[in-house]
Amino acid sequence: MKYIYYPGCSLKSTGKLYEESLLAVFRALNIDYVELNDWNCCGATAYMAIDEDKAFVLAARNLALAEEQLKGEEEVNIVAPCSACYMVLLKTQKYLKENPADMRKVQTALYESGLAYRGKARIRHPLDVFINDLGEKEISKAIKKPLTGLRVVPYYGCQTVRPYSTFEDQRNPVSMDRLFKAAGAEIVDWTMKTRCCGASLTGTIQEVALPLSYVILHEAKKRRADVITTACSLCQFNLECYQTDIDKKFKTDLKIDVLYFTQLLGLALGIPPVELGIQRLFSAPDNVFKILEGGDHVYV
Amino acid sequence: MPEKPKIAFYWCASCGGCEESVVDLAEDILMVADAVDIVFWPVAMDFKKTDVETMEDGSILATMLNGAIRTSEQEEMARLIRRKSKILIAYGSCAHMGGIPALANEFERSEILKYAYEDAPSVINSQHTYPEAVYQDKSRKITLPVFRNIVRTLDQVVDVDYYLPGCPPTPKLLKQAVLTLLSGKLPPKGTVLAPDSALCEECPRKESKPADLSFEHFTRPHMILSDPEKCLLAQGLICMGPATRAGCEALCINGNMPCSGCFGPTSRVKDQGAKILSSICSNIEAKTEIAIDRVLDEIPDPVGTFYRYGLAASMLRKKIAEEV
Amino acid sequence: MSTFNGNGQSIPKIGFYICHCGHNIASMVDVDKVQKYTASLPGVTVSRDYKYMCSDPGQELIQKDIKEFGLNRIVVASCSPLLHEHTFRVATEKAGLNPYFFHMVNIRENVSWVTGDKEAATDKAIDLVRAAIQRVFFHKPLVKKEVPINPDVLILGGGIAGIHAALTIANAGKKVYLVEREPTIGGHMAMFDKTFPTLDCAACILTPKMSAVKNHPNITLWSYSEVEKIEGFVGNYRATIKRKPRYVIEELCVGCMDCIDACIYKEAKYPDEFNLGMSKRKPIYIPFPQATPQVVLFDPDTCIDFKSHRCKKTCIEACDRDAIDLKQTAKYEEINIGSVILATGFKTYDAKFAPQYGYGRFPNVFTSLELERMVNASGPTSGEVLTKEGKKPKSVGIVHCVGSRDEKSNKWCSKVCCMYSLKLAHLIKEHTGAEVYNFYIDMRTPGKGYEEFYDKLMNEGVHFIRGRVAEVTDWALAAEEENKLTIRVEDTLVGVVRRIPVDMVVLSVGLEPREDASDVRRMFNISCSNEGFFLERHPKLAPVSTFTDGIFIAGACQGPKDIPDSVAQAGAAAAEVLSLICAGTIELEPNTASITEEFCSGCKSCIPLCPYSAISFKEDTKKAYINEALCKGCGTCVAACPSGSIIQNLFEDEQIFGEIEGLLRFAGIDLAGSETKGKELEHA
Amino acid sequence: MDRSKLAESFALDNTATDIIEIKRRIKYENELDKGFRKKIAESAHGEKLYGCIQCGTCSAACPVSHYMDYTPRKIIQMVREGFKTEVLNSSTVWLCASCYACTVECPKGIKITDVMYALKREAISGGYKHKNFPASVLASNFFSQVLNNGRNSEGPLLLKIYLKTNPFMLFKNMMLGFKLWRRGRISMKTEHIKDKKALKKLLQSMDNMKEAAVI
Amino acid sequence: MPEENINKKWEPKIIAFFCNWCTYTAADLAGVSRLKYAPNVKVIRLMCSGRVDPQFILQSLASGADGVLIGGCHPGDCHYSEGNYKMLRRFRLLQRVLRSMGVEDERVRLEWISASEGEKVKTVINEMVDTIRKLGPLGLPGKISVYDKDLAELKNEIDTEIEVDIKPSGKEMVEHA
Repeated sequence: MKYIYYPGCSLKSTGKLYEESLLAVFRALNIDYVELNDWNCCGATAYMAIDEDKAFVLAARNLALAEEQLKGEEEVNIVAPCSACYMVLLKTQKYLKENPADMRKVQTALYESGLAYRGKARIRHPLDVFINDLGEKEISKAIKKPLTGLRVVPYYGCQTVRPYSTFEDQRNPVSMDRLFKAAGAEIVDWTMKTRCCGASLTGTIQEVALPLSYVILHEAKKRRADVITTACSLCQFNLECYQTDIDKKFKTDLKIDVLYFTQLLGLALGIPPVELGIQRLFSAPDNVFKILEGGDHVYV
Repeated sequence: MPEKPKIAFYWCASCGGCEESVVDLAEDILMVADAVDIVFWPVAMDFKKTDVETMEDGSILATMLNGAIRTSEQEEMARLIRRKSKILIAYGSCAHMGGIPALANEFERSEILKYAYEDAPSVINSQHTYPEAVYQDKSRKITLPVFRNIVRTLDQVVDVDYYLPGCPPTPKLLKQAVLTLLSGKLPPKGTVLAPDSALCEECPRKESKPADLSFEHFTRPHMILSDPEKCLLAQGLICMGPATRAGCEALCINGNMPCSGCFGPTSRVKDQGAKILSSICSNIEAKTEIAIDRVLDEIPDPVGTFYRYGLAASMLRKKIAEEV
Repeated sequence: MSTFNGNGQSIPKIGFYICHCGHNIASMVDVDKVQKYTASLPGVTVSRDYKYMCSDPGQELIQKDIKEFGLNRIVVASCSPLLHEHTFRVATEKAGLNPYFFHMVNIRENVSWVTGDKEAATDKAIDLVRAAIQRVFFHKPLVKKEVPINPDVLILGGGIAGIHAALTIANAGKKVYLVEREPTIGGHMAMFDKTFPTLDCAACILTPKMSAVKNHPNITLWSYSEVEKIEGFVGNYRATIKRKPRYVIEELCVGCMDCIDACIYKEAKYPDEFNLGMSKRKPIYIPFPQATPQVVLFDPDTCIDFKSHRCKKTCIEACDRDAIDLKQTAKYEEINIGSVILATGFKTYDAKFAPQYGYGRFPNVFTSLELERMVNASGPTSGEVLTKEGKKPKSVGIVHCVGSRDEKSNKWCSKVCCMYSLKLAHLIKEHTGAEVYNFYIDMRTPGKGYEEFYDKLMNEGVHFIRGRVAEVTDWALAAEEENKLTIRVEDTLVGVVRRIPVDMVVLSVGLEPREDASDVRRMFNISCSNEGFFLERHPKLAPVSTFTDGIFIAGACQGPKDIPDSVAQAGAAAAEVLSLICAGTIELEPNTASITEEFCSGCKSCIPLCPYSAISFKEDTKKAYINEALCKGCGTCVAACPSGSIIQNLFEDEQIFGEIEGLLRFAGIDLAGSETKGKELEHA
Repeated sequence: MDRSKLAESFALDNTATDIIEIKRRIKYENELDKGFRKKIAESAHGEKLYGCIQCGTCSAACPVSHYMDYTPRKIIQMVREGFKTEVLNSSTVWLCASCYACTVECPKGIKITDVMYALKREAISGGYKHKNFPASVLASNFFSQVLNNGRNSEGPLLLKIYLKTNPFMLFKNMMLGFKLWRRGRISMKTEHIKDKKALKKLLQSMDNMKEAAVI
Repeated sequence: MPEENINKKWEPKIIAFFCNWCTYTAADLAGVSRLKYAPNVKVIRLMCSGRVDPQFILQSLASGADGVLIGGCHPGDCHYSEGNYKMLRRFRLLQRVLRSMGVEDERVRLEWISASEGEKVKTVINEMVDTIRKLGPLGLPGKISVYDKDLAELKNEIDTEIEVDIKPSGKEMVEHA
């Protein structure tokens, strides 16, 4: 089966390391993928606040493009790694399915610009693909450097599972737990799995957003976690890049590694750190390297 | 010497088999010929329409008219004969229920003409020539009868007194009918002159039908070597016997073929096809839609199977099409 | 066009009556127009409208007209026939006309209540009335069918409802079979310590009733048993009961428990079901001290002998009555009964499905049922309220509405949780002196003495915070929250979000239908409401009856209920059963099918269709035959008879065809030979 | 962790009580907008918000409700009752981070996040501006960028927003930006899709349909 | 005449056959709950969906209904244990027959609606009325009468109705002896 890879805007900029690591992992696990031709922004959360119809048609354009690109295939699976993209595409699909009148509008508009949307595409999160299509058994077979002894706290963030996710419990997701258990890590259970990190508020109202990230980092630290793994570029960005600001504000010294789950998985699969964009982190994930003996300290 | 009662035979859209069945009376035909005057029988004797027209209205005791009604000419003749006859008998399946010709009601007139004049494998018609309804040649005007868009039973065109069912009716039933007519003791108008129970009643294989029959599969006569003793339904063949009037003495069954329903339904049933469908389907084993459909796929042409003779007389009569 | 061939009957003289039903019909249907229209239809002799047709004057109107005008068909357009068909049939019969010449048109539930436009509603009513008029032409007089009622009763479920119903009926001198799935009767009530609002001890009021059941000469108690099969119809059911093996001969065991002491397991090792796994039992056990019957049982899954056959069987040695039989197998009992009461109870919501409350994740989150056991003196902690660490909690949060009033779990209010939460709050405070917080959405305390109980609790200093808890977490933001469970809730009355750290959380779980409610429902051929509780025949007027005659429901299997309500319903169900028994016979709808032998060809198509084996093939005549006593009148064989030789009373082909025709247009009916010309109606 | 640090960020905003304001706290019916709830319910997919039982789960589930002037629960009630001005001027809608916690937890299935979106749209189109919250500016700029280019370019976007709203923030985040740039995680280049024409057409058709619907 | 009606204000006419125990009760529930739905569906109560004779469906269509709705208990829930399965099987084959006869699938619909699903009665009816409205009238009597027009024309041309003296029902014929 071939997956359509829908990067979304952030995987091309702040989340570049997410893209690099995800694709590296795909290759290592022999997952066949192809990038969506001429994709456009999914609309993220900001659209819904301006013009909903346009937001839906823009999201639907991507779905239509995917169906076009895999014409003739039985299934069209779109992998949307950015959790906002994932949620917006799911929301669009669900909404259009439930509102035939709007569906017709969107279909007409797409048709006029030479596209057809049939509602066939399935929107998938990489976690969904790893756990449900590949399975833990396959993953653990491919592990070259087991994460033995590494205390991982999986952090899913909001929109990976809320509110439309089809593959996870919305209150207590477990796919990442299962994934890293398969990779040999020690999973730290906590109740912050889906608590908001502050999201886009960090860019606008920092005094509200920073405490949110802080609580998450603090709880992870309290639970003696070595690394937080995330599945969302905004989460990773907030938790990692604002750590200095948080330390300053709350007078702490958190120093906790925040990796994309694909980066950590990549390391376990034996992929060289450079290919996983580890060098793009603000500080080297020392805890992780310490435990994965023999790991190089690649840091720019 | 009193005049012998007058009898007539006529045919419309039919194959001729019904005419043949009259001759099948064998020596009994002499008895009939003795008792009556046959005043009109185009197949056997030379009569003209004008001969009938000159007759006095109601002067014929009974006319046995076979064949369905498709053209304006047939309508005209049916009316003419109706006027001249005291009793009009729809003779045979076609007059009774439309018969085989009525299967054309599954198609539009235009489709039929196109097939006959253009698409049939034996036809070459590059000029797309069709029969012309009216031909004007200097002074002469020749017209063809109008080919209607629907095939009708006789009683959909004129009032019918009795029905003699069958494709064709059996000599025994014909003889009984003639004797009844001559006796003057007439049954109520509209009676079908055959027993009013289903064929199973007189089927020689009745005993062999199990009481708990349910269908897992259907098959067709050419696909199996059927057991000549056993109920055909029990062998998965679609036999219309349970929904078809008795009276033929199970001719087809005796020939190891399932009943195809030519005697039509009993008096209590309005739509023969619907009833046999109801009966057979109710006893299908499957419970899920998919499984049911799989079994039903084994009946490739349900209309042709359940309405082989009865389409024109059925509740829907004709395929619904945009063009009317 | 249909022909009315008379069948030797008189020419129809139809009386038509349309009911206003106060404003229920008249406000949406132009009653006058329908009445006038109907008067113009051929065959209609009288057409009238009246405020309430079902009232005595309404019925008398019909009776007077029957006598005065010699009416021989009656059509009433009013509510659903499921409601008043019987009433009008009786009225018709009283006037000397066969009741089956009556037909009812539903213009309330099917028209006025569901249509928003008066003109459309009136048109629809006219169509339905016309159909009925055309239908009654073909009605025939029928003979009522009566069957005797077997006075024996089967009661399913030995909770408080089943126990109460059993005792009531048995005290009236009727035979009762009480079947309970668990090894003991008592149900949920046996698990409680105190009952609200009186705080009297549950065991003290329940145990005497349990032993009364055991000792009653009219009650056969089969515990640890299930109904395997039931067939038949009202007054004449036949049930097969499976008695699961206890591996102990019930008649011999006296409940001395010597065998339990003698078991080679010196320590109890396996989770005890009755205490919800909070204590341990041995492979041979008795559920609780007052269990009824007092008979031990084996758990074959944990007993060594069942697993390896290598046990020393000290239990058998210990029993001086030779009551242990490890080779026992299930026993089947067949009984004939006339009626059934289902009192199968409820189950509590599984709090694991609300992961935000941490049940199963945090050891100190308990369900209310667990707490009921905990505060019970004979429970796992001997009545002490303790955290998993064995300490008395200093603060306890009680979270209401877990698995209730929530679209994602159960939409309904479970009715009893507010009150039992108050009770638990009181008991916790009494046992521990802890600060107790109740988190509620709305306090629902309607009931005798309930509001007073709430008042009492408030005065006891229990905290009441109006707000639904969003989550129970273990992460701390403040020092007092460290190592505690923090409840995050909006105090909606203040409008502020609060974080409240507690030592123990109690989840007030809601009431749900049992997992197998839908199997039971199928077996007994009754319906369930959307949420899965058994559906009563009428929510107000027939709350313990079902759509299947002779099957009654009582207690929480019909919907969440507290003890007084369950007992009241059990009494009501018992009264219904006794009324059925005392009547001796019951009248059945004469809607059975019959085969006209003359027409039947003996094709046997109908025989396998009958679910009640009512159709048989008569070898002498070679025709099929319907045993009317067995026929329940579904009409499947009628629809399937390929030669049209089966008719169903009240639903004859002609009647249905008449109704179809009438709905679409008045086709006209050949009245005794004289043809009425068909006319297209243009009311539209 | 010592508590004082947290208290700083999590305490209720007490500053307002410093100045005792004398304020009218009564609402007259003629001050309410009776059509408001219908408008919002339609715009937010479904009329489930009428079914709110005011249980407060949304507020308690919300990670930022303690900063809001009205908790989400209050907002729902105020929408239902037509407190249009208060709702559209409140900080609540702008503080919503779209984490959907409320939507998932709501026992009545109210899509509270969608209600917040509907209110944002309503506030923007009605010209209600909350000067403390540049979220509306972010949304508008983001939107116009995507409409034109089909993609979002984080660098230029942030630059624009900070300039428009709070140049001080720009200065503050300079260091962060520089760090990101050094690691190739941000660029000042504007991203766009290849087929901008088709995109324009697509959006045009959508507009046309909307106009048609209005006519 | 039918065409005139169509032009004027055509409203779908739908006949429904509801089983007494589930769907009819559900329709009552819809009433009690005051759910408003389209008035185009008129219900005929039968004891069981197994009683629905395919003839009823054909007759309804032939007499002028634009659609037929059959409501029964959910599979496994039939009050008479399996009547609904029997209907389901007939329905599957009848639909094939109807398809060959030019009747769209959507015109005849089988739905399982349990006693508690009042809401479903409303949705199903509204949906069906909508679908049929889109399909337009079936108008079978009208279509047949169009065919019969040419019959009438011919009749006027060539003959006038004659009275034939037929004396049925066993009475002796006097004319010949």
